[in-house]
Amino acid sequence: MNSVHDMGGMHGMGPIKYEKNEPVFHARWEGRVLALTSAMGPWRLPGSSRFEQEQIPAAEYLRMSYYERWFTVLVERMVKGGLVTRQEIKSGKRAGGSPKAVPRLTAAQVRATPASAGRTDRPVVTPLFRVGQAVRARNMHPPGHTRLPRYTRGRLGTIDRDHGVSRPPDTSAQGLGAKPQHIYSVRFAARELWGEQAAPRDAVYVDLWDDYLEPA
Amino acid sequence: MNGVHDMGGMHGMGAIHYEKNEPVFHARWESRVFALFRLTRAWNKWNVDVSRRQIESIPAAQYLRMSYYERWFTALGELLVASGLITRAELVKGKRARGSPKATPPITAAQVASMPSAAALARREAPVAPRFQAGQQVRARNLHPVDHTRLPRYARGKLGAIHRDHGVWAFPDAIAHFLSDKPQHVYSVRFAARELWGETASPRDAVYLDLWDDYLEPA
Amino acid sequence: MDTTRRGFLAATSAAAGDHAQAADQHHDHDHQAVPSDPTLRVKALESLLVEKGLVDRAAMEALIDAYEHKIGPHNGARVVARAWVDPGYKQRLLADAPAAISELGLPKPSGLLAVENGPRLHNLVVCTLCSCYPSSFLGLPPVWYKSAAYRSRAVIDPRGVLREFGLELPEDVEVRVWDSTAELRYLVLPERPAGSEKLGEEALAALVTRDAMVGVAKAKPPQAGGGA
Amino acid sequence: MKATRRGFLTAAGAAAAAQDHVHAQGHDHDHQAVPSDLTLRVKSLESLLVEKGLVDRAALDALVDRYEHAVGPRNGARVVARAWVDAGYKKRLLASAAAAMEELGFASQTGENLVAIENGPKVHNLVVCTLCSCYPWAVLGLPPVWYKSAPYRSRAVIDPRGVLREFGLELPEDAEVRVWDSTAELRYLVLPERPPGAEKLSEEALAALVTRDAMIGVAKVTLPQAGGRP
Repeated sequence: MNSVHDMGGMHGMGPIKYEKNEPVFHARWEGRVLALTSAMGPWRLPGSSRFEQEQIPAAEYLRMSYYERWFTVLVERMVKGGLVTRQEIKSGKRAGGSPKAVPRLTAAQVRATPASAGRTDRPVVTPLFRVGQAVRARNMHPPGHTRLPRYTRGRLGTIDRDHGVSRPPDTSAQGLGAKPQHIYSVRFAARELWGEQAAPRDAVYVDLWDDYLEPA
Repeated sequence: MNGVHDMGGMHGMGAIHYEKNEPVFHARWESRVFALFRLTRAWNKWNVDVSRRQIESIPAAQYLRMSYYERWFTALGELLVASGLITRAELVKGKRARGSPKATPPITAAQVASMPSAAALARREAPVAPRFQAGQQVRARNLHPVDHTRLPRYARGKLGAIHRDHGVWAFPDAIAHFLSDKPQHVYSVRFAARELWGETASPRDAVYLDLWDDYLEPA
Repeated sequence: MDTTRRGFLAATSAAAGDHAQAADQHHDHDHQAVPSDPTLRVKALESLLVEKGLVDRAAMEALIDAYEHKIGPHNGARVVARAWVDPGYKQRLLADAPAAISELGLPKPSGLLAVENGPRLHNLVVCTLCSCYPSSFLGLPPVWYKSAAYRSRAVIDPRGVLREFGLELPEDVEVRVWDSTAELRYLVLPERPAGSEKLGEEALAALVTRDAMVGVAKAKPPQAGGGA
Repeated sequence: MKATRRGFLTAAGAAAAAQDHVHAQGHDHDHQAVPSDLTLRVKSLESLLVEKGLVDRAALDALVDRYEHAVGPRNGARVVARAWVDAGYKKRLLASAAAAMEELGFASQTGENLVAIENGPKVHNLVVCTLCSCYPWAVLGLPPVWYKSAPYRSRAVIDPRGVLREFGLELPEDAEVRVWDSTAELRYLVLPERPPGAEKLSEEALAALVTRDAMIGVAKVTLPQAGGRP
């Protein structure tokens, strides 16, 4: 979706504020939000965290801090998944008579060496493009979740490397992301993206799936 | 400037709230801001593109949160201070600094009806030759100026056709900085919806944009 | 999209308590911002500028009065009605709108264009970059015209926007969106409604709404007068 | 729009406040959102989920502890230092960062999705995520606030040289800047250049020079002032 989360190339966002000796968390609640989100992971909450975040109204999205967005979306997904009710969120108390579950993530599991998130399903798919080939990012504007940033759409690039096969996370009903496909680093010259005032040697590399590309 | 003001094609902005029997102003302060904005412009300390630039420079989250006249009000304060008509201290206090001179307003109630419009102020009679003809294929240039421009992001790099020539006008990217007018032709350019938005757009629809010579290149 | 969004807002409102309040306010802000505070701040600025002799209070009153009571869609409606009954006038309006408008004794706007709807053609006006509108002719724009929702969607999904306004256009109608990014302003000349053949010019003008001249509606059908 | 380097690195907050209070208001939220309110709301949510048996409080503590103390840029720094002293390892790292990580005993959560990209005298790499804030957690820990902020996400792709200048890094015209916008599931680790004068340092001492910023690409690795002086 074309929303404010898609920030590449926006002006007017102010200076970058660098904080010396920045702590991992700026307040205790930030760490708790992160941990709660991870601990709820095994419950398989509905929806995608990213797409839910993108749907936060634009002014709110920009106003909120990073973990505030996480918190908002966590609540939303838990309610959707029926794990808690809005009434319970409001009161902070389990509804009388409702069952008590057993946590799916334990401290022991956390302390154990984190398992490699290795992908087990590695279907063999023929790539549509090869390294060095000129491609054009498709000019599409899906209202759902996509990983094709606006600033690349319609732009010419070259396949820099092939990362293998995975499934794009698009949520739109255009058949995008329905099937596993190759994902590539695509190199876009800065001048192709931003016009003549950009540095002639610079480039931006974006990871794009087959479905996002067409032959140039 | 690629700011949030450049909204064409954004998703997620919510439903359009239609108000039945909407009043011209929703509060008295809105009408006062409107009138102050119009009347202070008569000091010729800024033009419409300078004030637009000021509004566009409101930080994104604020811009989206603010109502229309709140943006005007914010920009007005900054313009008044930047132009030296008032000082920051006066703006904060709402009181004229002691000993500062008192001016005579350039526009009286009797003159209100004959104030020139923004369009009248931007029109130029300079004999500039057009670079394009009606019917000609053009491409909107892929420009990303960090400052004020009237070329929306969604049209950049896209193919269109000159629909008609509107004559010669001052160039906003220049006058927003009090630079020379850089007068040039403005055209209505037709862009097919599919060119702008891809295959899912209607095959018949089109968007017409008024674009200056400097925004266009031959296709 | 739209229903999702509403669902989102509704859902968050219960879920996140005052967060949602903020979200709702965001949309309400479009027309009612921080009530008491701007009142005071604007008042302070006004007295400062008057005190410094930078603006004349009577001029302010005159300007506000003009936009509240004199300039408004009725001007446009007169022009449209005349174009419906007088083909010569319509031709002149489409060729040179400011001249045609001043023919009716109305103040001559500069840089105004009239675009004509037809059975297979529908025009819609927006300003994506700010909120440009033919104010000197139709009066000040409504809040929805200036809202992020309208400005963002009118160019990318004009048919969806029109549907929200209750206007479902057949597939074979061409939609032309006019994004008025320069100093030119646009007036949509709506189609004369069926069944209005016998109406006089004044009665016709009563059928022409602001929304029809922006292109989010068609002219009202005759005798719709409230009941139908 | 332009922030002076000094103001940027030292007193960003104060400078912004002085320059334009509207700006300051808009951006302070980046790291200080409605503190008291969220503290309460998060606390209340946590006790609810614990009470319902959906999460285990000890697991929460363990998770927080991991990101505060176990995972962090020093993991990445060890990888970089090894690549500097061992050409064969560097080759393996650039070919398959995941396998190279495992060699050093890191079972990476990001796993095979990690890609190492090498800086050189004429090539500088910079990592950003314009769509969200994707970051190689497994090697670098959690991203700093500025990495997640709108100013960085918006400008890194369109004005990388300006961004680098703000971080105190002025690149020559003839250098090539490569920005990696990690919008998919791949994560990027910049392999910075080994600083000149570091030839005699041990692997451990080298690792101590490698900063998080250098591995994101907003800084180079430099010798500490004292050691650098002949």
